[in-house]
Amino acid sequence: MSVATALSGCLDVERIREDFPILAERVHDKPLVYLDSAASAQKPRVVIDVMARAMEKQYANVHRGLHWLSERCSDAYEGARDKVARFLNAEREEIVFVRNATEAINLVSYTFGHAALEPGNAVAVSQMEHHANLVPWQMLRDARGIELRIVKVTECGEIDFDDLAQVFADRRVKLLAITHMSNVLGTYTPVERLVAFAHAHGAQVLVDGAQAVVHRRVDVRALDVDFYVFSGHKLYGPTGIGVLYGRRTLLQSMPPFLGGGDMIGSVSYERSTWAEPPYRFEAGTPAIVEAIGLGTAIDYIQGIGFDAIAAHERALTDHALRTLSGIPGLKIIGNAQDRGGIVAFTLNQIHAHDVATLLDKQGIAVRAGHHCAEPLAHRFGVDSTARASFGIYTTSAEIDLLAAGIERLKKVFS
Amino acid sequence: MSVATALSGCLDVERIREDFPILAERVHDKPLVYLDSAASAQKPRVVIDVMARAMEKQYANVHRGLHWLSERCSDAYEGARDKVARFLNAEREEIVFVRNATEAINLVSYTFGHAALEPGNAVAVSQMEHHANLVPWQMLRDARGIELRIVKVTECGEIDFDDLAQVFADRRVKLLAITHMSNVLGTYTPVERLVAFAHAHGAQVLVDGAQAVVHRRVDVRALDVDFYVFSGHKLYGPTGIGVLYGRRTLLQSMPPFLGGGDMIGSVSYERSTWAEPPYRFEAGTPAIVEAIGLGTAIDYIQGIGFDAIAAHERALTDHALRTLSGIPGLKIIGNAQDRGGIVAFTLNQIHAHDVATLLDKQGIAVRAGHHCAEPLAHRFGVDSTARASFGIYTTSAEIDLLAAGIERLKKVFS
Amino acid sequence: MEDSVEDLYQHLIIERARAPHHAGRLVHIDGEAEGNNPMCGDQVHLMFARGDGDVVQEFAHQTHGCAICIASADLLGDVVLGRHLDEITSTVDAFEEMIRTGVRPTRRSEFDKLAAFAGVHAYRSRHRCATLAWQAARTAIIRMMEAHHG
Amino acid sequence: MEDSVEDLYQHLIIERARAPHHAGRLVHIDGEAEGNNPMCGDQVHLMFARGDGDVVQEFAHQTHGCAICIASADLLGDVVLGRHLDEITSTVDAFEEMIRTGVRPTRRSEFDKLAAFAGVHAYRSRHRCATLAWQAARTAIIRMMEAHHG
Ligand SMILES: Cc1ncc(COP(=O)(O)O)c(C=O)c1O
Ligand SMILES: Cc1ncc(COP(=O)(O)O)c(C=O)c1O
Repeated sequence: MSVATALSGCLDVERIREDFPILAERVHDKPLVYLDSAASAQKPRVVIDVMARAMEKQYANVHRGLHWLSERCSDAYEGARDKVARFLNAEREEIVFVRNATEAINLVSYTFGHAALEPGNAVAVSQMEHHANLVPWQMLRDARGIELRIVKVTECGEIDFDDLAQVFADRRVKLLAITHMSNVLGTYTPVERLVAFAHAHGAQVLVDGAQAVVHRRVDVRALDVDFYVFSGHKLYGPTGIGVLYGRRTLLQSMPPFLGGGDMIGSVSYERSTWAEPPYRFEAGTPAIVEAIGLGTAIDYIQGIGFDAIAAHERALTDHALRTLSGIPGLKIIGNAQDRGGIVAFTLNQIHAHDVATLLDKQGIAVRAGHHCAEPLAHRFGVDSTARASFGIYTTSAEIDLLAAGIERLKKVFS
Repeated sequence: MSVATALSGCLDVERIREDFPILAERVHDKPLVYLDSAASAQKPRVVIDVMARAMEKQYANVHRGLHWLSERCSDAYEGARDKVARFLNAEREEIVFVRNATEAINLVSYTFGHAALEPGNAVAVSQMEHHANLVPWQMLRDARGIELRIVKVTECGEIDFDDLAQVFADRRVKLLAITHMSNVLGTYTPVERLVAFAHAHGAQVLVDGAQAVVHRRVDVRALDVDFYVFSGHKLYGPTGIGVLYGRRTLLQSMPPFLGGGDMIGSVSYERSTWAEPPYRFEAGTPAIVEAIGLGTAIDYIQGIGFDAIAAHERALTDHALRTLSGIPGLKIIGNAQDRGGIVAFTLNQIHAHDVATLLDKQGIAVRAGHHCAEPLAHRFGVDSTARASFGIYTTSAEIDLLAAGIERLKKVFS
Repeated sequence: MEDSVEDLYQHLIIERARAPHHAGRLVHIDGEAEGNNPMCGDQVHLMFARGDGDVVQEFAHQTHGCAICIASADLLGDVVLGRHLDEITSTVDAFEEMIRTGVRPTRRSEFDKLAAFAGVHAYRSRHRCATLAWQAARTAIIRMMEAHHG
Repeated sequence: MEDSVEDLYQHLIIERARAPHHAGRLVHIDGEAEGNNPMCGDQVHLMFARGDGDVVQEFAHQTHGCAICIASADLLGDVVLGRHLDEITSTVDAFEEMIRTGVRPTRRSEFDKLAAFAGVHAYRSRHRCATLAWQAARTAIIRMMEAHHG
């Protein structure tokens, strides 16, 4: 249960690996090589333990419990909110706990989207959004009669700023909803530049940080974003918990999303009044134990430090790009200047599903498909790709195993 | 980690208590007497362990993972859905995983409510609803211009069937949303009778089973309900997971709730098609580990058996009503014919908050306030009550400790 | 039980809740404010009368709620009488700080009594009961200052 | 690697995926159906020509997708040719059952080859790849029966 330490900006991967029980598992009698962290990250022992301990020692429902267990459990739950707030450089009132990034985006769409946007307004997203940051806006478009505009990405997988300028030219875009890191191309988007641009054109900005928050320090004040969302399970935390950051004044102006206990001021049969944010947006019994687990995951990765994490990711990504691009027939999708530890590729005649299954047979876990970004795949002229993605516990030896595994499966088809 | 066995319809409480680690804890240096299970139940060792094991051995994101860990984790997640389906006597396609009962009700309100109800229609709820089954309908009323009608409860805390008949007389009620067990009065409502009545008047029925499902076998086919909702955390399961049962044909007719990954058929930038239920209603990465934990909780309580659980609850409730009603100045709210293990009371001049805190000082955890049913409290002429509620691990000795604790705290104020 | 009551329900609190010294109404009112906590039905109504130079001369409260809430409104009365509005505001700040931290402020003699509430800190859900009257007092003071000077 | 490939990617599957026997188009078509799996871009198009008495005389498919999907469409061709539509429907049922359970049906000689797909059972997310052509076959057969008899 040691927390790995950062050694001169560089990360001691072997020590970190010891913190993750699952990495000792074998798959098809081969050591597990887990290259699917972008779908969901594995959990360190400290997170698993803190959740078990919460249920063994200090569990009760939170808020107004008036008894000791409830008070302690509420302290832990609200303490997790404080940790998330510090993590993002936000105020605690700006942190809403949700299930995942998807729910966070939908929450904004159902509240801000319905209350602040009107027919004639437009929402802009990019071509490289995850379905989570596309479908809710299509639903809002169809419900509210707003317009949905798609900002193009270039052939290397970067935001096309010329197209962005066109999309914003008539100043009808009131919200830019954009990813901070593509879960297919690995591209980091220049959020500060995008935010400055959008604000100058009278639009608010929601940033989907589901991927980026895992790899880089995120400071919502420095980025000047209006909304920022992420999921706990990709950040080495539990499933069932995610975060919506919203600028305080925006949250205060928004109507509630779900109605029920804990989000009200007072209730009569005729009408109800709403609590202040963040509680206005947290109806019913929250994912208490999961929030506590997320707080511990944040402690854990802050103990490692983002300087070390970012350096590790850079080194791994460089190694992967070099190694994989040397494989004949292998084509990597996207080559943005600023990119991180996600590599999606196609392999000649071999379907991505077969690639994934045949790698799995060798103990190597990658993902295959459109990665919940179906139109982006079509934009790049493919149905599906195989995707390897890296976490703090990924080693360059694992990337070599991936390359060797690809060579072997090619033989099966030759 | 023994699973308690049912001994001739009667439950071996001491053995069950050993399954719950937290019950060995001390509070203020006194043994914990946990009488707040209606707010949230404690977790047996098997649930805590299965969650830890899922994260230690077989964790990955679910659905289309194509690799071994993802396949095994998907099996476990979908296996939990099968367990819930059998538990309720439903089909697996009728089981939607949500965060909690509150989200389940809001889901129905945002989908069925918006798609199937029109201005001029009405929704009926009872006077004894939890805010979770009142506020979403107020929000729907204000958004859709439907009417919200309140069915009265009698002085003993039962549904007033004369009033029900009036509320339905003009046949404009299209949905009856009603609790199966009041979390304040302990009243069980006669769901079969209510469903027959509502159906005969052309209305669908949503039943809030958050409390009832813990104590009684629920068969959605036998009850003939259209929607049934409950929370995992009250059923000795994890936080962050809950269930919406919806009749298959109804779910199929409903538009989606949240947009994102996993709930789509196919997606283009222009438009998307929806997956079949239940997936249509599960956007984004679900509470995977929590669903698995809920499946284990269901196994656990089915191992005990509802005959034993119901008998135990009846005995405890009888004992509690007898013991507490003997305390001078103590007044129990509600005395329905069919009532379960929840006893809310007032104590002369002593405010419920003081009662709860002074009991807490003796290690006894009860809840105080309006219990998220503020208008119901006012209906009975009080601001707040203290509430003791019982679980499978509650003993009649604990109820005696409660009575003794109340007598002691009365002395402080005398 | 008596020992464990000590940390939270000190005798002073119980006494004042049962028989408040300052409960009632004023005939002449210079400033007043209400506070209420819909969550638990606590309600306070504070009334102040002022002499020269912003000094509180009379105080009364009508409080409906739990023992903590009533006693805290009543002990507020003890510390406001005869004191300057500015001084009171600083006591309000210190009281709220004590509830937040659980630490009794040093070098403030009025906290010889008020320290009875320090134990409320451990019960986050009761903070509001203890501070309701004090928040109302701040409002009433602001109103009196504005009425006088502006 | 060769050994571990055995359970899922048997030689038969690889061979048929690389060089399908029945890929192509028919000139005369009595029944056809398409299937597609938007999740992974698999697409099949089946074509049937019938002789007398509901017996399949010609078959062709155009399949775009993974090895499992192509090979399964192609082996479908092996088992439909010369067989009665009713019989085929029962093989389709048995094939889907095998994918669901992982157990090869006994006493069905056509499964000497089809058993190659039994290993797909362990990969729930690949079930669709294996069954896509078979589901389309069922549709095509229903269409042919209706056209003929009704
Ligand atoms: C009757 C009833 N309905 C709904 C709820 C809401 O449950 P949850 O907070 O888990 O959504 C509760 C729990 O307090 C309840 O008792
Ligand atoms: C960029 C991006 N956005 C959003 C999501 C959705 O995350 P979740 O499924 O946890 O809601 C993902 C995860 O797949 C993602 O990669």
